[in-house]
Amino acid sequence: MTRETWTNLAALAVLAGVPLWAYVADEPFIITLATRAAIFALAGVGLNLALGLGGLVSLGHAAFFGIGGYAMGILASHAQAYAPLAEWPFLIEGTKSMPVIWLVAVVASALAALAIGALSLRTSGVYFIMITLAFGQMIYYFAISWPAYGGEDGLSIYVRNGFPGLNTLDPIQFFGLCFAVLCAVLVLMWLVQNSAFGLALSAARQNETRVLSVGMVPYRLRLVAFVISGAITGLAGALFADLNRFVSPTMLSWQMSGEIMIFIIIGGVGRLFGPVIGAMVFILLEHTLGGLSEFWHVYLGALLLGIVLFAKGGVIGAIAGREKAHD
Amino acid sequence: MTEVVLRTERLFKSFGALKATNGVSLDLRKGEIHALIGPNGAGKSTLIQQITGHLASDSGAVELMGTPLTGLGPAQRAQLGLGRTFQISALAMEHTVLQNVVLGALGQRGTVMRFFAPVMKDKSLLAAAHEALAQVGLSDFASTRTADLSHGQRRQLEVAVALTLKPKVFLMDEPMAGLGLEGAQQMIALLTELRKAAPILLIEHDMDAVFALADRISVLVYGEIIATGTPEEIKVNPEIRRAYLGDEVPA
Amino acid sequence: MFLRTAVLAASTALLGAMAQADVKVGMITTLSGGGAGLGIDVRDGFMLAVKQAGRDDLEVVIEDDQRKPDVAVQLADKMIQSEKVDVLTGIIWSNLAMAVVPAATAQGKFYLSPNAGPSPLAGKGCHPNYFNVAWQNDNLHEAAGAYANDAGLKNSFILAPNYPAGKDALTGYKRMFGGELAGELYTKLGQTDYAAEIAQIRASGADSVYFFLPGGMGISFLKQYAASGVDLPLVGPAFSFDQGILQAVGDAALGVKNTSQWNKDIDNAANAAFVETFQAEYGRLPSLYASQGFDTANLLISAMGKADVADADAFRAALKAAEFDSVRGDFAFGDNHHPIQDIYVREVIKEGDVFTNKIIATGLSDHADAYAAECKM
Amino acid sequence: MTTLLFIEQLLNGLQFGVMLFLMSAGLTLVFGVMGLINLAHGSLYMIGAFAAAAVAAATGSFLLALMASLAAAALAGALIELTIIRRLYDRDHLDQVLATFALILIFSEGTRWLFGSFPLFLDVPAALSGPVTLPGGIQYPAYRLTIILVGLAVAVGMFALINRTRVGIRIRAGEADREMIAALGVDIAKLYTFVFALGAALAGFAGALVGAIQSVQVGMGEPVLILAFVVIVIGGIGSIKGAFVGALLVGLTDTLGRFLLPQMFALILEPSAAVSVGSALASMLIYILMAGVLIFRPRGLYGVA
Repeated sequence: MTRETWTNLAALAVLAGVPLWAYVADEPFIITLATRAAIFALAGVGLNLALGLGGLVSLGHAAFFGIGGYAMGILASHAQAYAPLAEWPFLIEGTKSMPVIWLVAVVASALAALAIGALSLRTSGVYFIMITLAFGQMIYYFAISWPAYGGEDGLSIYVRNGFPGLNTLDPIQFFGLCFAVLCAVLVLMWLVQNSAFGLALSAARQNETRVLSVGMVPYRLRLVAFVISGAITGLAGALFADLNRFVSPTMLSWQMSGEIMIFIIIGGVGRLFGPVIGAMVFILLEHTLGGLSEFWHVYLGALLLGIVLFAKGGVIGAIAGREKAHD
Repeated sequence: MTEVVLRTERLFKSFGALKATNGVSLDLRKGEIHALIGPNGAGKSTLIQQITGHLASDSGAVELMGTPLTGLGPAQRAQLGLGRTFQISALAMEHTVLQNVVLGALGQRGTVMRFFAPVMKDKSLLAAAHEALAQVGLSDFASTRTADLSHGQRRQLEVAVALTLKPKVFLMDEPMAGLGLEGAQQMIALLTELRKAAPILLIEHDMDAVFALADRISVLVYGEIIATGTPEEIKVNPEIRRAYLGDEVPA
Repeated sequence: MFLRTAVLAASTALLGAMAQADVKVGMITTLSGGGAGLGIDVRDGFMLAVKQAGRDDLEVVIEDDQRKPDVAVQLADKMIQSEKVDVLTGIIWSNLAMAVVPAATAQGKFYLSPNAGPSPLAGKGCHPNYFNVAWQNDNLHEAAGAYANDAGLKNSFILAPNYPAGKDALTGYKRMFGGELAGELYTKLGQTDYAAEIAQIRASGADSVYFFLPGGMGISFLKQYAASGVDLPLVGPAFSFDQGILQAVGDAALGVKNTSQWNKDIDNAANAAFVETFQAEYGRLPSLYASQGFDTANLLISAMGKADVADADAFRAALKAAEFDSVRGDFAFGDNHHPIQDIYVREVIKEGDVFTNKIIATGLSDHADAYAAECKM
Repeated sequence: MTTLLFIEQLLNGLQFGVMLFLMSAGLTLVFGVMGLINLAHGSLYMIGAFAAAAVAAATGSFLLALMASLAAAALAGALIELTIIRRLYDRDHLDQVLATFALILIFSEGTRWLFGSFPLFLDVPAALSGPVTLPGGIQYPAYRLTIILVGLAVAVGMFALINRTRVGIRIRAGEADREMIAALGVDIAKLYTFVFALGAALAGFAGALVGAIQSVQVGMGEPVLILAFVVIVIGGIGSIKGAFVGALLVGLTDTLGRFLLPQMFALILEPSAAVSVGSALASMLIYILMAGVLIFRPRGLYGVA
């Protein structure tokens, strides 16, 4: 096993171990923090497919995070109020069941990613960054000014949604659920990285002409990657909304997009576990620096700047060294 | 008359006032190496790009085995059998040599949207890839990172990737450029073999190689073909000697 | 050596505290990023009252929500689960309150709102453990509507940002205003240029303008309105004329009428002492938000004097009684635990170099909110 | 709706557009010459506004305040270029985005640390404080009219600088080929610092001009930054001309959209729904415009293919 593999396993062990310890020590808030880290990690894993493997610097992934959140908020609020979403052309009821909500969140954010990606991927480089940012803003303003689902106030769900066989209100059980989802998605991403699609996508990042000349269409590869990426980030959004029992346009803001990107850069771009380690470090920083000073963003900014300028590989790069070629 | 595999029919392309391609018609026949020569700026690269679909032609047509390619993008043309190597290496530098070749094999098979099966464990892809590597003599470097290859090896790898596509036509843009004498000899030997698999449209500045390899030569000057013929015919054509070849022609 | 002494002192304090019924308060408020000024004022007002009370059985934990609802929710979880607080308070924004309050009260904690008063929490979503010490969101706007009637205004142009609080605001104004509407506009949240809106106001033939544009939006609007040459009388709620931002508006605000449940010139002993001690402590004039923070703390302290927080019913009754000297003068809770209070009309004046407000009339007396009837409690 | 009101709204759109141009000119110039995407451009706008407010408060002179805004933003620009930004030219866009995002965090909280959490006061000079009457009887704020004129003058100045001066030739050469101008013996590092400081100064200047009619507060730069992105994406990144056309398009679209959409919906919907739908759509309108432009011209109106 390589050092990177060891690092990855250690990260998973810490992420799972801390809440278990907190459970024994009766520190439920630590469990909540770990859950937050796991969910942020999931959002980052989603973005990392587009960003790390595909080289698509999307500054609008908060859109998918928020759409996933709203999928949960809208479905659950209708179920809470016993009011169907739609009665025509056929009856659509709200639901408090997580599996159904997840499915809707994934489909909705995938569709949004398809629309945004289809347009944005006509461009590349810096255009792509700015366009994804602008589309994110468009959805943000829509959510703020559309009154049906709370506008800026957002939507509150009073009881966390249910999962068959689990008591999701119990912090440790809900953490377990999020952790399991994260692990499942990590396995999935590992498979995708090593699949035909992964090979072609990463080749398209390195050399577009090469991919074209072997008869593949980079646009199509990227669009598929963008859609999968958006769908995973959307799933994370649904979980995040359930963690807070609340969703609001803040989840759609461009600062959120920036934060998801920060998880990846802290951990290491293009590494399978980059976002996992990045999200853990971010949560840790937020709670240690945040306690030290009102102006903790200054320190966060300085730290981020240091990583970008001097430690490009992030935490994993520092521990495991340069990425070795896959085989 | 031997079978024509690739044909261009009165291709035009202008950039502003500059006529980069000015009514070019040429054909490539089964089993031959057809060299395209001409001074810098004659429009060779533009022509290649029009054939591969990277540039849209203003008018004219390209046909592969009688099928018109008009309106198709580079990826579709590659799928139909245009195998191309590049003047400046176009390889996925972070990937291994083997991964680059597998990518070609994957393109040939046309099943890129597979998300779960590990591609580097696919037996038929690996077989095709290793065969191509063996053909160009890179078998020993299969697990080397492409960025760590020498210049000449990258050229060979380009050819190997093109081979995995099982193309109907090779379009080679200066495969000898930057190779030493020994490397050039190896490449000449390789191309001599390759023409059996598919005819080659060769753009090359190395006149020794051109005259050693080509069955026919076309001379492109200012976007127009001023002559096409066997190496012997081209060698003795006084107009070409004057216009272009000068003293470079071996006696 | 120093460290050991500190630990010793702390543990003695802990022992001492444990002997009594300790009240632990969790304050979640905005201390960094945009809007931090409001949270800082609420915190300072609150802590001034705590300091003046000098009780060692009252402990306050303060955390910064960064104006992010998800952070506020996390902090509430932390305070309830780890800090084991009895009472939560501090939230400035309605959207954050909507995210935190229902879950906190459902877990049996008391929540005292020092600023936000979204309508669901006053109506159908009211809760016995939720007390609003500031106002229901519509209150100041209702008072503005009532004042417009008193001032003989017949045709108002009204505008607010396109978000729930903005809609509540205009609804509140319209509820009381008896005249016609020359126009009704919703602007983009965070918008800073109002040239297009002002042009429409000019063309509308209105005789007055009512606007709700909190924070920087209000500053921008006032400055641009003053420069436009439109001289219709302006009315707004206190939020755009608060001590903290008036200095940034400058002359453009002079003479503008605004509605508020508090002002520094309200004539009672508690208020006079508050204004004086706040200035002495922090070196600036107290704002509306500081007064609300101050009242919130005093309400809590008054209840601590009468009941043990462990006895939720008794403590709730003690809070409901609201027997403390409010800096607003008379203060009482309605059945939905929202204030019944006077709301004044103020005018912006200049005192020396400092822009501030002066009360010129009472907009509504002993006013309760419109949602109380929907509250089943 | 009267013609006068419509003309006044056109002027408003023009003024907004001119303001956006000041903001996007620097952004697009920096991208065109150095290939750098700078999210912290909005922070330079904020720095200009804060410097102007501080100097105006100390001296009472608006002219000095404007000069201070130029100087402070240019200085801050040159400082971060020398210490941080120049390390980013050879990096990919991802690094640039993250590093300049980090700069936003530092600048925003740093400014709040220095100046506190409350907005600062900056007023228009007394001479320009009232309205003027234009031909046709339109009453229009003198200060806004001045912004339009100043902005147009800056635009003309920028064109002259780029097309008529030695520095401009170097800038254009730098856009075309970095190695070439190094070969010409131009000190490329100095040129880059100059261009970055110039862009920063323009942003700071815009911040001061706008700060006088808006609110000078922490975080004022980011909404404008995103609008400036929309502008240069529409105009074509790197093109000053594109930035100018894009800025006017965005300014007019946004202003007229806010004004006309609710009225248009009022024809088909009941009033409160019309206001609500119209306002929601108006806030998204420029993004729709951008998407529309990109469908037909993925590199913007004046972008290089």
